[in-house]
Amino acid sequence: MTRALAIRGLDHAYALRSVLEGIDLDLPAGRTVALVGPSGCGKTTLLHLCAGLLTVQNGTLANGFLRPAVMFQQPRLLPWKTTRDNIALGLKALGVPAGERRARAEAMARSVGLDELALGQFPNALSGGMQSRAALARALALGPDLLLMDEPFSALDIGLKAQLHRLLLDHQAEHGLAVLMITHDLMEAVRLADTILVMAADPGRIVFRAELPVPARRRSEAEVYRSTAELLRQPAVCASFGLDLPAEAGNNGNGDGAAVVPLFSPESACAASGAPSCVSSAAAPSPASAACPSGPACATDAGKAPRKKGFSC
Amino acid sequence: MTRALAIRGLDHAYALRSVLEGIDLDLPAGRTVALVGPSGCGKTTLLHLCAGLLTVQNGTLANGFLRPAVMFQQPRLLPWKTTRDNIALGLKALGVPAGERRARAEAMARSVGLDELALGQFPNALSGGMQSRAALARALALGPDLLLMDEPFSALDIGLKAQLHRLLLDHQAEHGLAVLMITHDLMEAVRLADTILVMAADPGRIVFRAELPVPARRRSEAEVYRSTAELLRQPAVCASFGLDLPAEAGNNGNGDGAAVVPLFSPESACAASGAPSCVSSAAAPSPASAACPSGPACATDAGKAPRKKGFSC
Amino acid sequence: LTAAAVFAAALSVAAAPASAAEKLQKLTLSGPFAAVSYPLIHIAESGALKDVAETVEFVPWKDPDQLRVLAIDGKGKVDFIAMPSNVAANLYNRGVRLQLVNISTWGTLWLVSRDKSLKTLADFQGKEVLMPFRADMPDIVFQTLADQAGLDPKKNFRLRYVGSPLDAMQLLIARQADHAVLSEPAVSIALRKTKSFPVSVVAPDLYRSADLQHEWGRLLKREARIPQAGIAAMGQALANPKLVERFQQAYAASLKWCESKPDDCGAMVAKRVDMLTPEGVADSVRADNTAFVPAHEAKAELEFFFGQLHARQPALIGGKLPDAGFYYAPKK
Amino acid sequence: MTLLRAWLAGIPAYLWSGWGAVASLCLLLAAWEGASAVYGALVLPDPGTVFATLAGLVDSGAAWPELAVTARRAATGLLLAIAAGSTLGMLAGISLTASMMSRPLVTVLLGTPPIAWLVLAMLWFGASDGTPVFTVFIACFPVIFVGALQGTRTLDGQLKEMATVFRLPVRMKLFDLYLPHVVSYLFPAWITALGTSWKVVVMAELLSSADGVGAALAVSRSHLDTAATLAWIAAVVVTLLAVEYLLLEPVKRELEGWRRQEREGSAA
Amino acid sequence: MTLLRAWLAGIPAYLWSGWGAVASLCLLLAAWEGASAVYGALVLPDPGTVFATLAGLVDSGAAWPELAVTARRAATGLLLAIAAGSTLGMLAGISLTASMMSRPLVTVLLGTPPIAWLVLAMLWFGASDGTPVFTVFIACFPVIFVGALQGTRTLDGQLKEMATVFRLPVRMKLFDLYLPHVVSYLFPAWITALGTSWKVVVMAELLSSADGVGAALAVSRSHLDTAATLAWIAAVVVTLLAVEYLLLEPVKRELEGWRRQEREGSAA
Ligand SMILES: Nc1ncnc2c1ncn2[C@@H]1O[C@H](COP(=O)(O)OP(=O)(O)OP(=O)(O)O)[C@@H](O)[C@H]1O
Ligand SMILES: Nc1ncnc2c1ncn2[C@@H]1O[C@H](COP(=O)(O)OP(=O)(O)OP(=O)(O)O)[C@@H](O)[C@H]1O
Ligand SMILES: [Mg+2]
Ligand SMILES: [Mg+2]
Repeated sequence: MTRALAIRGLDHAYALRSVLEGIDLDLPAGRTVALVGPSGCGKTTLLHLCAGLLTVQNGTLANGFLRPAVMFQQPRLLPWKTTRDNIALGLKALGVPAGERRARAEAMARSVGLDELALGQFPNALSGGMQSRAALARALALGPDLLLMDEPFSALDIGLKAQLHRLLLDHQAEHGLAVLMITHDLMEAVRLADTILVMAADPGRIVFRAELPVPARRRSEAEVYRSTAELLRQPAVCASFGLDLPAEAGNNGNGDGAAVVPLFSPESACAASGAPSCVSSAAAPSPASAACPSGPACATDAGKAPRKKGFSC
Repeated sequence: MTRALAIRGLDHAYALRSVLEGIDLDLPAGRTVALVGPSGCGKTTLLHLCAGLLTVQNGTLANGFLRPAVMFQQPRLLPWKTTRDNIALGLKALGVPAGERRARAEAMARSVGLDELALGQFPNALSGGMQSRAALARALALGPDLLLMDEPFSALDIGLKAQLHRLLLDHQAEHGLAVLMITHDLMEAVRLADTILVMAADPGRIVFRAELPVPARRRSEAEVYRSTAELLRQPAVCASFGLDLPAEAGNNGNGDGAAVVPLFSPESACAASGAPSCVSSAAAPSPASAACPSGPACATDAGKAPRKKGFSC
Repeated sequence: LTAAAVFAAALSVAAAPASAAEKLQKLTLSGPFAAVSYPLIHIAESGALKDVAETVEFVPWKDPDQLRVLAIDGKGKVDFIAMPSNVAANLYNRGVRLQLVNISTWGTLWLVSRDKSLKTLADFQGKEVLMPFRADMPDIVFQTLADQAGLDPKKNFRLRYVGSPLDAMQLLIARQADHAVLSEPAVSIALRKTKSFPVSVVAPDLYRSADLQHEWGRLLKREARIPQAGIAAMGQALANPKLVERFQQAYAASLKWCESKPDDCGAMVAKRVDMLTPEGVADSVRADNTAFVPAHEAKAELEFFFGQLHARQPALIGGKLPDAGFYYAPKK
Repeated sequence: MTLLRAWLAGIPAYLWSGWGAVASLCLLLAAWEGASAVYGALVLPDPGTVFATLAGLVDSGAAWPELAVTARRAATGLLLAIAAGSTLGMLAGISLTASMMSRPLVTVLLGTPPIAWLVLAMLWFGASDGTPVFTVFIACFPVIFVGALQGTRTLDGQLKEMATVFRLPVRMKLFDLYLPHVVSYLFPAWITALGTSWKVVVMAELLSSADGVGAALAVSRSHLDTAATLAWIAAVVVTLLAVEYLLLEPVKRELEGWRRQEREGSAA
Repeated sequence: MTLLRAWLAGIPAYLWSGWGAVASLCLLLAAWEGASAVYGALVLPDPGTVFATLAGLVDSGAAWPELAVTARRAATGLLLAIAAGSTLGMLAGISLTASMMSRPLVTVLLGTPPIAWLVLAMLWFGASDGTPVFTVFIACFPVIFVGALQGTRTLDGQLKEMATVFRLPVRMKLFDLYLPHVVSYLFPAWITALGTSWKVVVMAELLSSADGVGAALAVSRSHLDTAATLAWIAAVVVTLLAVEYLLLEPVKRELEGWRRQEREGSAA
């Protein structure tokens, strides 16, 4: 089996309630897929299916990776183990000897910003962000080839977030690990992912699929802002998040619940960037700007032409 | 006692480790204070002190509010109660009769986007975002005069975030409630707060205090971006988050661990906006732009002059 | 049962004049489920003391704890209580106000065995013998006799203590043991049980091998009887010599009745006491060694008996020989 | 009402799941049969004989009154112990001082052989129901107390803080916060106490009562009637199984319903 | 080693907290003294006499051998029950089928009066230690089993999922995942079982043995020597208290250390 995750026509229902319908997803080694979508649309369910925690009811899921690691939405640390032992848990399960596992756990803890003191504490004495960093360290310490992460950075401040983004990208460059991550921060998705899947709710399905051809480590900030803005101008995306559609993008058509729209292919990205939305919004807040609160979508520099660097359009 | 929260010279230590030192804070009725700072700097500890969950060790804390409500960093729902009963918990404690409490809980649940189905489920069948919305609804349902919130919107998607921001502002306009909120999203802080307190770690202390004179409901998106950018150009703030200081702002001096700097007074805001940082960063990613990943700070439209609307500078 | 009824009626008529003076509200008799109690049950059943009390009641006691509760001073719950003589002495020495009025049971201890050929204590040398209750009277008697026969009870026998005669019986029947020291009516019930279908198919017959009373007489060179159990007066009976005299008469009569009509006695007792079977009681009445002897007449034998017990286990009689106040003597 | 309805709706699934229990009871009977074949009917009569004897006791009407008396005593003692043990245990769990003070007393209660109490009980209650009821109470109370104490101590501190912040009154703290958590500790204690209560009441009757199953047991034992002895014991055990599976288990399912959903959600 | 060091370091605080326990034991003694004044020495001798008798027994050397024998039996039965009950209970908690199958057997064990076993035990073990050990085992096993079962069932599903994902081997699942959680359910069960074991072993010896505290108790009881009876019972209870406070409680503190930090963090 090749090192890849392939999902075809996956459905899932809790009791009688259908939560996921017709999910298709491909994650080859070394790539990053970001899953975004409204709260309660089934992202975590999909991740748990990938992790093998839920039985596949319908459709196929082929996971060819050998060493997956999961970072859950909640830290899920063992309350009776110190942070150090929690981070080393996966290593212990692999049979790594105590000394080495301790050293590796501590190195990983340092790289997520946990100090010696925190390592000796029990999880309930850690702050929220420290707990989620411990959970991240526990997953990374395994040296996985597939990393499933559920909102890994949502409890972290901007400084740590940036640091951990770098850490993740370095890790990925070094070990070629595949990442499936859930996030609510579109810009984070654009910054880290090779493919962004936007889901809509009731039932959970993928309504938009964006490919980012430039490798994540070579994306500039400006391109990240612009791509995010572009993403937010997609009717399917705005509909999925219940945002008002930016006025000038309304004619893109095919409302909500639409079929998957391939985007961020060079052409469509260029086409979209031709419709500046920011100047107007800055002058007098338009519905679009009010509705896109994480905002950079509307803040892209309208005056600049799309450059050939980073994004290939 | 007047309806206000006043903190003077507050210290806190867990065992022998000092976590908070010399915190001063004032929160009058109807105002919003946002607390931002690096993970583990003591924000939650401060909030718990305000909520009366920790005993004050040193300094004074006077809380004149009558009906405080708290939304914790973790949802803390009772796992054996349905979402409906969880939301109604505070009302039940107030002695509201069953019928009314049910109706009020359901109304509040609807306004945070929880449907009938979710209301009948136990918390462990809710998604992460649904749980934190239930916790928010539980706090708001009380009709509090002081609302203490610990990263209330971090598990929510952009659409819901915008919707709940509106809800909070409406609520505040209607009931005049005071809000103390912790967030990692600087733009959210700038959007919702009247005062932003930036904390630094080891020990937790307030290193920067920004006042936003324009009422939150009248702030335009553009102003929010600009103010956020300005905030991120403050050396104290960048130091606190461990970000590299934007090159051109380095001369503002007084490094990290500095005394409280009054800012966002009309003058300083204007002064700061005179140093454009974005053009350079867009052209060739500067250290600053790479280090300020939630980015709009660097994305403010450099070409535009500060306008007199919204922000009073 | 007609005979019993007639006899009872005759008794009560004969005794009628005595009761004219003062009649008690209630007279309470108490005793264990053993031969000493049969006459008490008969008294209660037949109304033999109707002339002295409105109601006569028999209350059984099953274990030392119940006995202690019954014996508490000042409560006056029981008037006549049947018990082993050493227990009476023990209670007396511990300050309970009671007096021994008579001895009626003169030994009901047997060595029961699966082996017909064993006849004396000495024959049981080297054998495992079940002994219900450690350090209780049967144990001490056994040890005394063994000593007297020149045997060391610890070395020459393998004594296996069990919790109760019932356990001993059960082990005998289940062929887990071959010999046991038992007392009536346990002996009779066990024999009955093993002779009757289906049990006898499994276990061979048991035999009354050695009569410990007989051994007592033989080895200690005295009469072949042990002053084992009798009646003590308590509470309101203590201050009422007339009542005691009347009771002594009735008890003697009832004892005689039981001895003369074992089957009727068995039926009567079994009716009151579920745990005993009519045949078992009848057998035990036939086998046991009863004689009504007022306490003051048995004093010498009792003191010898107590002396033997005291020598080995002072606690059995409360640490010392009871003084003369222990023995009831009718005032002439 | 809703509880009742939910209870009724749950019956089919419940009965189905009962087959496992029935199967293992059958295994037990088979083992018994085997043992009786080895040791002979005198030591251990086979189940057939025993249940025939039991049926005879039931038919003759001898069984019901005794069972009723014993059940009344066991139930009274057990309910008293549950009420007192759960309440005091939870109170002790909330207050550290109370817990320090009460623990050794509970140990004393737990470790003192019943004969130490029996005399006092007989003095206080005489031949009435009091003695066995008291004995049951003394035997069951500490079991439940310890469970309630531990359950209260282990409630998640985060939820306690939440309750403080939302100013739950004492009543709500007890019923909405502590009890649903403590119940999961109380259930094993209740199951233990239920079994103990029957066992203890039978032993107490055996020693001190004129009626009840224990007294009947004493009689059949003294007759060396092993079949009847075992029939009475079987009656006790069957009643106990009935009480547990018809009463305690459905209550447990109802009260722990929220855990079930958790289970179904995760297929791990 | 670290465990031992932590244990030693905890002693002063531990002893200090023991004053509450001592105080309540003193209250108990006072109550006993009062009751003895009311009922008289035959029913209830006063504590002074009883402890003097106990001191006499200890001085004369009569107490130690009996206590040692009884302790050996109680400890053997208890350890067997703890080992078997904890293991089987946890296994049953992991597998739903095993739990369905085992529960009724446990109920049968719990509810069967000891006299039903006594005959079998005497057959199997004769007059050896086996009978009391078996009786203790039968009495304690279900208590621990039920606790372990419930503890295993209540482990947070989220942590179970985590363990699955991190592919914890069975050994680690047992010791790192289940046991630390189950321990909080096992502790009340262990405390109950510890008390029960002493009580039961004494009762079993009372009924069937030639030595041990129970046998000594039987002797003093048949001699109506209440002071000696209570002295033996006091010896048992004091030993039990010592075992609980010197052994079980420190272990508990050590194993539940992580809960303490939680407590200190919240002043609510
Ligand atoms: N164990 C469960 N039993 C029943 N329904 C469940 C269960 N878990 C989740 N659900 C339902 O499935 C839906 C999707 O849940 P999921 O956790 O996958 O959402 P999500 O996309 O991760 O949302 P969020 O961003 O808020 O975490 C929700 O409506 C939730 O109520
Ligand atoms: N109960 C506790 N016992 C000991 N130390 C604690 C306890 N709770 C928190 N701390 C420590 O106090 C510091 C501040 O924690 P706090 O939870 O207040 O951080 P925070 O600012 O809320 O961080 P985050 O943004 O990650 O939630 C942390 O270093 C943490 O380790
Ligand atoms: Mg989720
Ligand atoms: Mg926090």
